[in-house]
Amino acid sequence: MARMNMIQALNSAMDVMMERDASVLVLGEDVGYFGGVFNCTGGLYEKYGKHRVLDTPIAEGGILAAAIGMGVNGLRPIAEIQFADYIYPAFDQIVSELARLRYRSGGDFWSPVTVRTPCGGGIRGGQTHSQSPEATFTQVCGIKVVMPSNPYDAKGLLISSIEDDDPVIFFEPKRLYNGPFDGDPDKPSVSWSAHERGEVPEEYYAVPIGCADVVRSGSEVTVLTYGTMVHVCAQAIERMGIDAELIDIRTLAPLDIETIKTSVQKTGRCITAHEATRISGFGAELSAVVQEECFWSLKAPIVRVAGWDTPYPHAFEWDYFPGQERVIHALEQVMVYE
Amino acid sequence: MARMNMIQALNSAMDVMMERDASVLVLGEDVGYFGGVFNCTGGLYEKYGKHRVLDTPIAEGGILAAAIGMGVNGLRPIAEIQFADYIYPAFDQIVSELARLRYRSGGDFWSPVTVRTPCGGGIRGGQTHSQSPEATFTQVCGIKVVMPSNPYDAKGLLISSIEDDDPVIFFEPKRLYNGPFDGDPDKPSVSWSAHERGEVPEEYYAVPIGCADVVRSGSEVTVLTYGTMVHVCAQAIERMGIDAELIDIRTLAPLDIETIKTSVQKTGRCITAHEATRISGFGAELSAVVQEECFWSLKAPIVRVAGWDTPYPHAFEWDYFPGQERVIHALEQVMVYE
Amino acid sequence: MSKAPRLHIPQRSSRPGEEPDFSYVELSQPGAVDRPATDTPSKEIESLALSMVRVLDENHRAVGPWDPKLGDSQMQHALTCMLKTRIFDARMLRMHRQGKISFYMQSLGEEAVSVAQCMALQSEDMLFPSYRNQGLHITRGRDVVDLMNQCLSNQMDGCKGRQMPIMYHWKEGNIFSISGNLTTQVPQAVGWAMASAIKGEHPIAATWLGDGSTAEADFYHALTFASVYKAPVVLNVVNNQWAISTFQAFAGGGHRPFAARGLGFGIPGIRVDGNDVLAVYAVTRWAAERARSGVGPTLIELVTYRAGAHSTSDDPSRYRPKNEWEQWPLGDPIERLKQHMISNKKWTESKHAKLSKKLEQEVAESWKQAENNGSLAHGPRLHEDSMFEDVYKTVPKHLQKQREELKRIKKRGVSS
Amino acid sequence: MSKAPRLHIPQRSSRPGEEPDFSYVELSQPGAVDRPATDTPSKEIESLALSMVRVLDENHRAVGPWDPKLGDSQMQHALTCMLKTRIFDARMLRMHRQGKISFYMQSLGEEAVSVAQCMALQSEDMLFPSYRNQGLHITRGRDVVDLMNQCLSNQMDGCKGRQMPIMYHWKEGNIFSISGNLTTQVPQAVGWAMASAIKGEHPIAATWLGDGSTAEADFYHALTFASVYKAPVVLNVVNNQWAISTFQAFAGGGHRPFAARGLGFGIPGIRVDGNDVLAVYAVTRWAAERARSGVGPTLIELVTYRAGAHSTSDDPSRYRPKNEWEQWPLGDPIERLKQHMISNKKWTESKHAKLSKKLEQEVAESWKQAENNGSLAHGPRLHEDSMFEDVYKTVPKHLQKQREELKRIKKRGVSS
Ligand SMILES: Cc1ncc(C[n+]2csc(CCOP(=O)(O)OP(=O)(O)O)c2C)c(N)n1
Ligand SMILES: Cc1ncc(C[n+]2csc(CCOP(=O)(O)OP(=O)(O)O)c2C)c(N)n1
Ligand SMILES: [Mg+2]
Ligand SMILES: [Mg+2]
Repeated sequence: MARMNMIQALNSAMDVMMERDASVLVLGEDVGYFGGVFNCTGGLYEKYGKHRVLDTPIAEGGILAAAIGMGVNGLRPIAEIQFADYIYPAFDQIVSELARLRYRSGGDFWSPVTVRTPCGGGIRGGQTHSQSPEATFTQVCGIKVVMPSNPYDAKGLLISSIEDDDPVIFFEPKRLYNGPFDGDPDKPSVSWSAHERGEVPEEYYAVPIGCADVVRSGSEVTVLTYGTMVHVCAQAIERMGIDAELIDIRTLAPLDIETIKTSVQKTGRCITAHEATRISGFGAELSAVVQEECFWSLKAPIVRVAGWDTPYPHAFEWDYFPGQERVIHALEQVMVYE
Repeated sequence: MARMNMIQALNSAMDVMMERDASVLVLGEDVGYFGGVFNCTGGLYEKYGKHRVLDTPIAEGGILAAAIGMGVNGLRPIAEIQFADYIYPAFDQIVSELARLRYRSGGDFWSPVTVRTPCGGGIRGGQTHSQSPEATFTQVCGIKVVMPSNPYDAKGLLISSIEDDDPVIFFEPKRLYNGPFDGDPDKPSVSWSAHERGEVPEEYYAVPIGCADVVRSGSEVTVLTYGTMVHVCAQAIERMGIDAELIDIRTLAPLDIETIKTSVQKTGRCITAHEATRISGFGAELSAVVQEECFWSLKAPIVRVAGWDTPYPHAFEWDYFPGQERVIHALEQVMVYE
Repeated sequence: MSKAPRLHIPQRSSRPGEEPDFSYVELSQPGAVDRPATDTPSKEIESLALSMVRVLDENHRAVGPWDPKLGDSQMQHALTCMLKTRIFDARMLRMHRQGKISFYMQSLGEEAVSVAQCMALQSEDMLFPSYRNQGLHITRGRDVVDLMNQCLSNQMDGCKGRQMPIMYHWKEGNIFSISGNLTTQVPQAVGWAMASAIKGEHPIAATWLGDGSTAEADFYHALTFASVYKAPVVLNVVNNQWAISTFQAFAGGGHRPFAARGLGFGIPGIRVDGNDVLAVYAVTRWAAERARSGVGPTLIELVTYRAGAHSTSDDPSRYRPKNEWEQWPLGDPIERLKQHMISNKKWTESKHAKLSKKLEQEVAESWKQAENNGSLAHGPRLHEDSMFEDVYKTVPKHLQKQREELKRIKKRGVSS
Repeated sequence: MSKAPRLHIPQRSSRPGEEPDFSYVELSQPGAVDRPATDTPSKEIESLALSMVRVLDENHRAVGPWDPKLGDSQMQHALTCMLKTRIFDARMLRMHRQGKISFYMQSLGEEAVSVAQCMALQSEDMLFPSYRNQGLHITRGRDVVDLMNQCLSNQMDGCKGRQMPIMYHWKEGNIFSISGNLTTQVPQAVGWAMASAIKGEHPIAATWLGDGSTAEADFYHALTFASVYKAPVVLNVVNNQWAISTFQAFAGGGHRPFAARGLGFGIPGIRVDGNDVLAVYAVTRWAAERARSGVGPTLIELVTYRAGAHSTSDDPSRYRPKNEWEQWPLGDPIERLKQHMISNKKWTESKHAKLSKKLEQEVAESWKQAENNGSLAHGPRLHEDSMFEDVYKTVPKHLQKQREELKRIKKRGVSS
């Protein structure tokens, strides 16, 4: 066991997999000699060489297309998109190609690409370094969508993603790279070393895709969330002193409906929380599923906490970010009803 | 008043607006000399000339980018994307640029582009001529999303879209181009001439963006739908002999929540229906909104009718398409409860 | 101040009702273009993109340095494959008219492209075709029954009913799956080729796209990645003059040949008479050798003419003169090869007629077999359960549930 | 069978700890390149893309046909604008180090690009810049207080606090808004130019992108549309050798100059010494005249060097020798113009020092003014209500509701 922050955990996942499997390779903008703008691929170029850690042209669509072709030819590419905000130029290759290839070829061709990309705000990145476009990908059948909230899960889930024969879009909440973040920008930042999920085995292990994690069990209300908001919600629950069940969704697609159902049937109340905008955000799907599966258990309307339906504004970052107050507000709303 | 099918109505909308406003122009693949693969722009090239009806290179991203630039320079471009399945190469220009320009420039720059694109299945188009990607665009703040279900609305809404200073993605359910379609592929096809909404004024008129249409009022259950499914649901309601209130959403963003709320508070039951896949489809947002706004009125869980979460398969089109049986099945599900 | 300039809108020189006009097509004399060594630096061979490699002259002789000197059996093979492709296309078009298949796209007039290029490549090379390359399958020896099964969406359809007709793939034959989205396969081919080089393996990749499709961003991605990493790939632009109703100048072909599109990256381009089997074969061999020996990628422009409609949904008489093909300066690839063989005394009209007839019969026979496997309209076809497979490697819970739901609804027995 | 070839991976010739090596940069002699008439057909001027237009020679003289023969006041203006840009950058970097602004990107070493190009264009021409073109604003006479306001996200910020620092725009000055997404502005500029021609108006468009950004699909869209419609636009690739840590060969610059990227479309390219104000001015005038007179688009490659870090988040010592700039063969644009003016007796060291000092003071003064308008850290700043504006032209109901919700939550008075 070692202490790792999220960057180190992700790096370790790639390192372990490149060591085990010669077909694993990494490609992306600045990922090679430089080790990536967040240093997630640091050291891999030196260790595995220029043929397995490829610096690429700045062309996200080209990166994805090349990765797909490599995957068809037996490699297991990990493609880094420097910021999730820049994944859109690759949208067609992901949606029309990566996700559809196995289906349209009757199972004969497929490409096990993992797309890693940092998402979310809280780093003063303004509207083009803060987005959380995960919901869009959850509507695309044929791909899996993962977002870890801590180093342990990050490594285990990334290993599972690399090993998965289906394509995975792997979102990394960049605000969590160096430490957990509870939504209060005025507090001194904390490191992962104090957090139990900052303990990460150095060797191979897998956290399965498709399983949500009950971070805190409770009886009064279920909080469905993922990524940075896991920590924000945990702190809000703490502050309110409410006996909430906190579920880290971790895999958005395919969704672990059982765990959600079991929880809400028990608590009878539910809020969802994410940083992404609200309208057609993943909270909508969660809300729809919960009311479908647990309608008769619900004692109050499900409340969605989300980023406002505006771009992520640089100066108003902390008015935009759905912090503890907004979570508490939502919890209060659902607790009002007997 | 004239009898028009949807193609003629759309054509008439563009004709009327090009006549009234010299800044309106049309661009897209095959839209010029040929008049478009569905003939929606037929005759405009002859009438308004090659400088206002532009054939373009086959580059959806380029079409959108050029349209944005034209819009910034005072024109009002109507860009046709030949099939909604091919809108993805333009995704970055739509999401990162068209939708964000006004915001990021503090209101100083904006581009009033209308994107017209045929969507939906039922024409044996297979997985790449049948998609309904509307939900994805509803999560993008800064654009409006419209989908008419009949010639009258098509013309009135297209005129409003062209006049709107915000960008609009205008989806045209291609299965409805030549006549209403109730979901039964074995029935002989009907034309719009028998339908009351096939009566279309030849001159200018507008149907406002942002207003849902109560197609049929009823007391027992609310059916929220749009596009082709409006006709499928109408027939399913008819067949069941149920007193359902049928709402044609028409504008998905911004959503007319008032009309929905009023209806569900009255009926206490709700189903949503669309052709798009279910997970994170627009039905999720509708369901979430309804349970937020009408929780205490609901007598049964909201049921979502949707395409299966697979690509649109050519041979199994009619097992895939959410036809009357699936709507009836959903209505039965919500009516079971007292 | 002077009058502001107006926008330039490319204009097709001939439209319906007018005389066909192909004066814009620049030709070279057969035999006139040099054949540089395959390792010549790209800067020194830029002129290949601007001229046109041709081997067959007006007298049906093979002339010049690009003559591949094909043996008799190779020529016969080329002729047979082209003829078979044409006969296959014609049959499938008839079947579409009879309502037996829902859609079709023929390659009439362009058969030399797929046939000669396929012959010039090796069987382990991976092919990433567009939708108008059925000749690749036929030349690699695929049973046309397989192709028909796909078009019929029957129980033997390799796409399991999920794709429209003509969206073939052939894993064992190393032919990739066709997407409905134009040009996406082109940078994928480059990625495939990169992987081959990364693994230190010999196979190269080849890919095809139309003149119109060159405008898609993916073509640029392909050029960029191929150039930067010198990927072992052959990029083929089939310039058949038309993209549905839009002619090639709308993709930028009005100013410079498509073969020149890669010069700015140091990717040599070579323009070839696409209806001259010998020239197409020679040029492809040359490009494949460049790739295989590590010199790098090549962009080939094959100049040809789309003699038929774009697809069965198209009516070209609305946008071009009906008799354009007759005036096409590069003729018919089958006819040209046939005349060459005849003038070399390797072939006769009667042999040709016999071959034609034999292939007609073969294809008719295949059709019967394919129809026995079922059809979209009349079955038997695959069970709709299969619709939920292959979205993921294993069927996830939510799709199992949806499969059950469909079953339940169908069981209710109400008309669906 | 021979050994299969390996993938080619571009290698930077010098890395940290090594001697800088710029032997790969191909130069022409000052004055050596011909200046063709602006209406010369593109085929005849392809060589311009491969050579390098230079006017200033080693002895600080202006030589050859491209000498724009700028008047004294123009030269002084160029010098002043470049100097002001550099002083502005230096000040802002200091302010970032002091934590007063959250981010910054300087244009150190590339000032000639924005300044000379802006001077060569007309004020009604529309400019679509990248993030390293602050010199355009300064040259068009914008009050730097405006730029500082934007970087401070204060109440006078034209972006209303919504964008990171340096994402300027200036509607009245005809300078377009900067997106965080690379290259998106380039085809938009082409669309803007097309509209100008459609409306029969005179203004042309000009746009800038980096060497690395040329790999994005949008650059290709721009080339295609500009070529097909002969749009009145000037496309400028600022090749400063680096894209964050990745050097220009990864965008395909290793085989052919970026100026050649459009030749395959018939878009003439012209490569210019980007640190030679006179050459940059002359080349831009030439390209603008081509656009304005309806001849068509031009692609200019400006060869320069990114002397500073990519941004305040970057540390270039991790990927390149620290002293590279000193070895850069094209020197410092400010120093070169200054020496030219001094050797022409139009300028002196003491005048220069005085000008420097005056500009320093001006900029310092501006900074005080800007800080008075508030800052992100200490306010006053815009009210957060404004966050909900300009998503749409008018605030729709759901955003009104969200605005109210934010108000309610803030009122509760709990720490947020
Ligand atoms: C991304 C995308 N955009 C548009 C289309 C619609 N479309 C299908 S074929 C075609 C024309 C292609 O022309 P070309 O590339 O010249 O190939 P050809 O048909 O001549 O072989 C178009 C526009 C598509 N399939 N995919
Ligand atoms: C679409 C997109 N991809 C990636 C990035 C991240 N990024 C910002 S600047 C940059 C390098 C650009 O280099 P270049 O075009 O050479 O411009 P320079 O910084 O040298 O002026 C990258 C990769 C981005 N902003 N947008
Ligand atoms: Mg074509
Ligand atoms: Mg650069």
